[in-house]
Amino acid sequence: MNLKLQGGKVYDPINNVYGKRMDVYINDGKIIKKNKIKGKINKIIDCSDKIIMPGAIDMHTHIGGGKVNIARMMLEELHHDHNDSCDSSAIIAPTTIKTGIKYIQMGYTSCFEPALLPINARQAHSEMADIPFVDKGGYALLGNDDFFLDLVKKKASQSLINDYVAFILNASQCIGIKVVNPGGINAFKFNQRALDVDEKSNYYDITPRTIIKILTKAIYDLGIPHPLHVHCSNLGVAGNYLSTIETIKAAESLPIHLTHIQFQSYGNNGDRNFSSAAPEISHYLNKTKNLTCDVGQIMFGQTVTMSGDSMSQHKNHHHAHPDKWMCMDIECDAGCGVVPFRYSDKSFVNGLQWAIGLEVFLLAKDPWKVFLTTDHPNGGPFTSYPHLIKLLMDRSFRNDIFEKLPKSVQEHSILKSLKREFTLKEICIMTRSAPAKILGLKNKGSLGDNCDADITIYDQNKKDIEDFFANPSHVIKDGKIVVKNGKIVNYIWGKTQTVKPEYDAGIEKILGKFFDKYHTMKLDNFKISDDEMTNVIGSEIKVNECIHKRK
Amino acid sequence: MKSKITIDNTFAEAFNMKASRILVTADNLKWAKHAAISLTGFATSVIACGVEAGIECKLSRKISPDGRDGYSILLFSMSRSALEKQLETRVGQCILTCPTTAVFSGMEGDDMIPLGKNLRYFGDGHQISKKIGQKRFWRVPVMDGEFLCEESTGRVPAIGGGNIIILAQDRVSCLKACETAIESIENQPNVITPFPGGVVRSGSKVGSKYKSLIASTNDEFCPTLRNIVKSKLSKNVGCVMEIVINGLTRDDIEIAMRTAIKAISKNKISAKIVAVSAGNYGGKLGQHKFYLKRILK
Amino acid sequence: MSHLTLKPKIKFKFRLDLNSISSFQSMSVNRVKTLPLMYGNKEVRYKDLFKITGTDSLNIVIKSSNEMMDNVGKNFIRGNLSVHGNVGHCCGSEMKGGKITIFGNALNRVASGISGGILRVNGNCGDYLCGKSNHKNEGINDGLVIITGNAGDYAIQRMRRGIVIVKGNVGKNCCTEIISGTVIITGQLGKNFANKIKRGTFILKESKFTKNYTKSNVCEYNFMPFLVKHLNQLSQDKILSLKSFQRFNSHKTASNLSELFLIR
Amino acid sequence: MKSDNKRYITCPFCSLHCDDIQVEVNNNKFKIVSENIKDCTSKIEYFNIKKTSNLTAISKYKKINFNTAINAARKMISRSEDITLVNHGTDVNGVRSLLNFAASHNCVVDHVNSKYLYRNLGIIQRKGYMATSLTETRNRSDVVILFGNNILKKSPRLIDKVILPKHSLCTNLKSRKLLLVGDFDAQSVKIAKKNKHHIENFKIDLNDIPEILTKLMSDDKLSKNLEGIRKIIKKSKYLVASWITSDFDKCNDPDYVISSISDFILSMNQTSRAACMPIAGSLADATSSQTMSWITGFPSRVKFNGKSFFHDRSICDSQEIIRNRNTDLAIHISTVNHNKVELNDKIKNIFIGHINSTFNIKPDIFIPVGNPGIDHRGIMFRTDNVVSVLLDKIREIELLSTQDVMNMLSEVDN
Repeated sequence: MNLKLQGGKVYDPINNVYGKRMDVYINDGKIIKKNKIKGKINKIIDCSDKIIMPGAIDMHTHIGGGKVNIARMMLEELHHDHNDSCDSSAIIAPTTIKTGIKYIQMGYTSCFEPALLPINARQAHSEMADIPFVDKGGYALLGNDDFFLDLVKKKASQSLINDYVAFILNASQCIGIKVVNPGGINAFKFNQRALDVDEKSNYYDITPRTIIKILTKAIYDLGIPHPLHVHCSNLGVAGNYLSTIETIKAAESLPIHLTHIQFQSYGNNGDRNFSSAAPEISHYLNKTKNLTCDVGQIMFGQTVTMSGDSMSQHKNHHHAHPDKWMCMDIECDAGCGVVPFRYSDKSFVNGLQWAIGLEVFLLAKDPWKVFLTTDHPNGGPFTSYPHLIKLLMDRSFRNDIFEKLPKSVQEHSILKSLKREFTLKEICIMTRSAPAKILGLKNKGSLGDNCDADITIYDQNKKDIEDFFANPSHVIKDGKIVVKNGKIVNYIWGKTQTVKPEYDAGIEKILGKFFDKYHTMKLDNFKISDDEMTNVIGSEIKVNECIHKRK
Repeated sequence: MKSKITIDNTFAEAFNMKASRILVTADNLKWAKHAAISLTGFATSVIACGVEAGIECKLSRKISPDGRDGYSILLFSMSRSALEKQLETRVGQCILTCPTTAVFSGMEGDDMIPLGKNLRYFGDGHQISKKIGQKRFWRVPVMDGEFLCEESTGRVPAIGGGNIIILAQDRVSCLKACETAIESIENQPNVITPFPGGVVRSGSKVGSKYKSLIASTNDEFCPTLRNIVKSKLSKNVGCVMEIVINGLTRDDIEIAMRTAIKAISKNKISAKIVAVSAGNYGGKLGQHKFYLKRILK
Repeated sequence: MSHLTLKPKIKFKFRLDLNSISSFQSMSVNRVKTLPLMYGNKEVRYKDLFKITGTDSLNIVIKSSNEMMDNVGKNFIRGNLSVHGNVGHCCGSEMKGGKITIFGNALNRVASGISGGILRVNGNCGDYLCGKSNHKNEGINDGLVIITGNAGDYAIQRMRRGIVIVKGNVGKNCCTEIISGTVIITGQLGKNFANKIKRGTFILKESKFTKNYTKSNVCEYNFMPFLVKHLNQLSQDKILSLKSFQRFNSHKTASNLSELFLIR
Repeated sequence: MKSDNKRYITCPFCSLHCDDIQVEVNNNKFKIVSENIKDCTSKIEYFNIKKTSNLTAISKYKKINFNTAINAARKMISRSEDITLVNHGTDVNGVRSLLNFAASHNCVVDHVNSKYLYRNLGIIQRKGYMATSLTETRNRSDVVILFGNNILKKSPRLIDKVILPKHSLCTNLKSRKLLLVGDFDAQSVKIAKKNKHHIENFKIDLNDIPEILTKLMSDDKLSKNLEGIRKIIKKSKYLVASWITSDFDKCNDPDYVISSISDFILSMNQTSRAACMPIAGSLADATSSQTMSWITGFPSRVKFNGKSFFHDRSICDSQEIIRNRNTDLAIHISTVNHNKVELNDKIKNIFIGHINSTFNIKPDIFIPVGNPGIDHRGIMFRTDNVVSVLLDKIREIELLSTQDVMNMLSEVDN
């Protein structure tokens, strides 16, 4: 079946196409060149008043795994949206089905769960397998597991650690590695309540800097496309921009990705000992090669924060709204914390957090290095992306909201002096091409020949930016039209994106012994095979290539 | 209506004000009255008292909120903030202090002003809040047991300065006429007469020869000045007194003025009453005009 | 206008979710008659199950009701609803205003998560009276609930505000984790009363739990005559009479703002 | 390993889901060869084929062919006016198929153990909660308190796998202390004392647990016995509290007892580390609640109604519905349960269960299905709700999975 998108304005940053009128041809789930079409065109969509972009990619969104399910159970009272026909759950901790529907209706075609505990991988993948439409993937959490810390403590060779990292990626079917509060979650289990970048943990005697250094090196050596995905130490603590900068330095100029950097850009100046350090962070971001970040913008309103960082979540549980929360230590692997929270536009701290996020966006010179996220649902639900895009593209809209914030916030932020307005081109890069590039998804984020036909078609007649991005007229996933004028017309199921770096099987022996001795399950049960993914969990996998083979 | 006494063809000039009603109850009428009188004391004119207040009516046990004896009190002020401030200090000093009393809101309004909202802190952390229906109450422990007060009361737009002026041959009959008039509207809802006993003898005009004074004696109605200034009095007038009426609405004031005038004219004393007039400032200051003849029609 | 009256046409075999009754007020009678409703696993219309007469949708009457009817008056906002007969689970759940009167018994979760209005059951009710609804973290948040008969176990848990009156007995584990509010029980109490409370006022006849409190001195409480009068007015019935009360305060696990009045 | 027919299996029959149990399989008959797990052996081997096993479908007392049974069931389903699905234990894919079926037939879906589920869930739905998992307890705890009376009997391997194992990563096992607080009988104490560790058995009425915990946290003078416990608790670095909800069934207020344990753990965390680790769900409760949560947002008791669905703990209580005959067809799914299942003879019953299922009365239609972990692969969740295990296939008898059967039944003409 051949499909033609006729005469739309095309944005395809990877191929340097911005707003050019051209036709796009789709065959068998792929975008193809006109001259490769065999047979006749079966269907033509008239795009003369449309804007065509690749399907958007959310590279940091908590959509699956134990913590999301805890939030769903904990916040039953938020599941009262009875009018919705797809199901009756709220958007703050949506069900799998609702997650898929809401994402695809916004034109997002791939989503990545950033905190996938290897030990919890089976659940996370089972959950994500039940998310319709979108492709998904996960970043495996490392850096707080006792086996790894034990290796580091024993000064194991980098190549052994590389094997371990590669094994974890294979066993947990993930596409990248994330480290959350390096060493800190583990230290919390030994009753340490904070851990700075150069502070040694009590039990293992290891600094977060060492962990970052070793893991970035491992990922570089293995040729994994996505750099180490880092949730830094001291999340949300005033004055933490210094530890953020130290974390950047710890990578020693190897590629590194800092996530929800808004929560990491806090100074401790001013009369309230809380200030914006966005300028300092942005300065670093702009000058450091190999550094990328996503923002984690906050949105005012009720949400729930869920994180692997049990150390900081336990610290924050006093702010829970409604007043309930949960923290958990998990299987010598990591931890998790779920704390419902309401960001208030009357609060100085929350108001400034909002401004800091926008400052980071607006001060970033290169849209290829900064990605648009709210760290769903930690900063706000992903459904607020169109609103966020409007904040970035419309200065007066942004200032209108800013002026309604408490005076103290306005005095502490430079937001008003930032005149920048993002262009459609920049938004397209931030939400599509740049995430695809940083994740190593060669067939996504582009409309080039042989790319996956994940396409969002926007209606040019929609003048309001928020409306424009919230309601694309068509969304095409794997060559099939799934959304037409906001209505789901076709149910399809996406794939799970993974990488499979090679490793020496010797690591399995060592790890197998460790599991038998200390764990309550066997290593064989820990591993998820491709066959299990397809036939038991229920999601096909797509293996992405590593940048280079193992040396 | 045909009156035996002369009604001057003039009008009373009145102002927009803000008003609020509170209900004070106590174990018995005596202590309710003590509280009410104390609260409405020194509340004759906004010029220096900040508020004009008076007892509106007695509350029977049947209709009072807690089934005890009580009084309903109206307070009038030029602004919301003044009303708020006066209400709070007066309730705090005159009702919180008075044995056995409790105080409740007497009206609903779109705008609520604090009644016990800040007084509750007198409880020093031992105060207990109770929300009943849409209203919140505070129970503050005090030496005689507990002081119950409602958190806030309604505030409504109202009118102050409705008046009648009684011109009589002598002081005895003038006072008697005033007393009669006041008695007749004593239990009328929605109005109060804020001056002592409801009567004022120092009617005023705007301005003075002394620069610092904004008002001075109403010389047009002073019998002693009849031949010195331009007077409104006829030869046989020996005494003039005024009844000032504040009410929640125009109708309330009209009814009160009419009732008062009628009462005077029906009374035996009316023979000695020369005329009933009204005070105004030429119609330039107030937003409301009450023409006596129209009211009596 | 005559009251909008619903009368079942058949004997119900399956549970009925009648939460849409609360939306009648914004509808024409014809719309009410054709409103969809689940009966078993099939969708039917109201007129298939009920004989519907009258037009005044602000005053709704349900006749010959039975305990298969769940969610009666759920999310009720304004107007009057009287039900003649028993009702099922979750009657008046998350009610926000108006007045509901049940002339019969009710099953579990009466008035769960209620936040306004007056609900009166002239009969007994099941467990979890005035508790947490499915969609809320707290129990009764406001409103007046009157049960003239007995209440089951786990009544009035996690109350935050409002007044609950039970004229009969209550079962075990009543009033646990109350944050605040006023509870009047004139019958007997089951085991475990008022555990882990924060504040709150209890007016009780049963004296066995006064041991958890400290006895206050005998004195006059201005609040009591007011409360008694207010309640009798609201309920249009002599719910309480002005008797003397012995006050106990500061529950041993709660703040000193918790209190208990014993009706003497 | 296959050559001598021995292999490890993952046991689906209790919430610990041990995967270190070795079995020998001969002619589809499996025999546990691992030692020291006597208690589990009988439970697992119960699912072997016996003379009484129902390998074919049954309609009342008559054996029928599988397809006939499916067709009869379909007919029954399409004629029925109200269907209630009762889960007595199945794997993730089983629950997925239940929900699929329920959505197309507007059913109530409930798990038999929902009552217990809500008891534990109540804590996180009301206030703070600190949890931990099995491996953490094994490697990090220095004091473990078991509350209740039956926990050691219901999870026989808890002691040697988790609480008093042979190896521990971060703690000195010799100094690990185990406190039994509650009403443990001699047999339980004997199980606990098998290993040479510091074990205290503190006998109290379960109703008194809240009061005693409050006392332990206070500075009040205590009895000598309690004073000793307080010393142990105050010194602990990583304390784990564990219980089984059903133990508190006979308490006046089970919720209160459980939440007081949780509150105790929370207050411990102000200065030290402590966590709760409830043991729950021998009927795949965790599997059911997790899967239902991610698909519907609610862990249990959901009713589908045409376009949408709603959740209500009273209205969708399957046991109440069946007892009161407020439904005309109950479909029971039981693949890991070896207890007798109670059916109501006043309504129609379809029973989809393993071959050794027993009931009080014969169901109208019985369709045998495989056990996940024995006859087909599947996923189940462990008691800590974090770890899910892969169940394997060890027996080759031609039985379909619950998922297959439910999907076949879903295809009713509508």
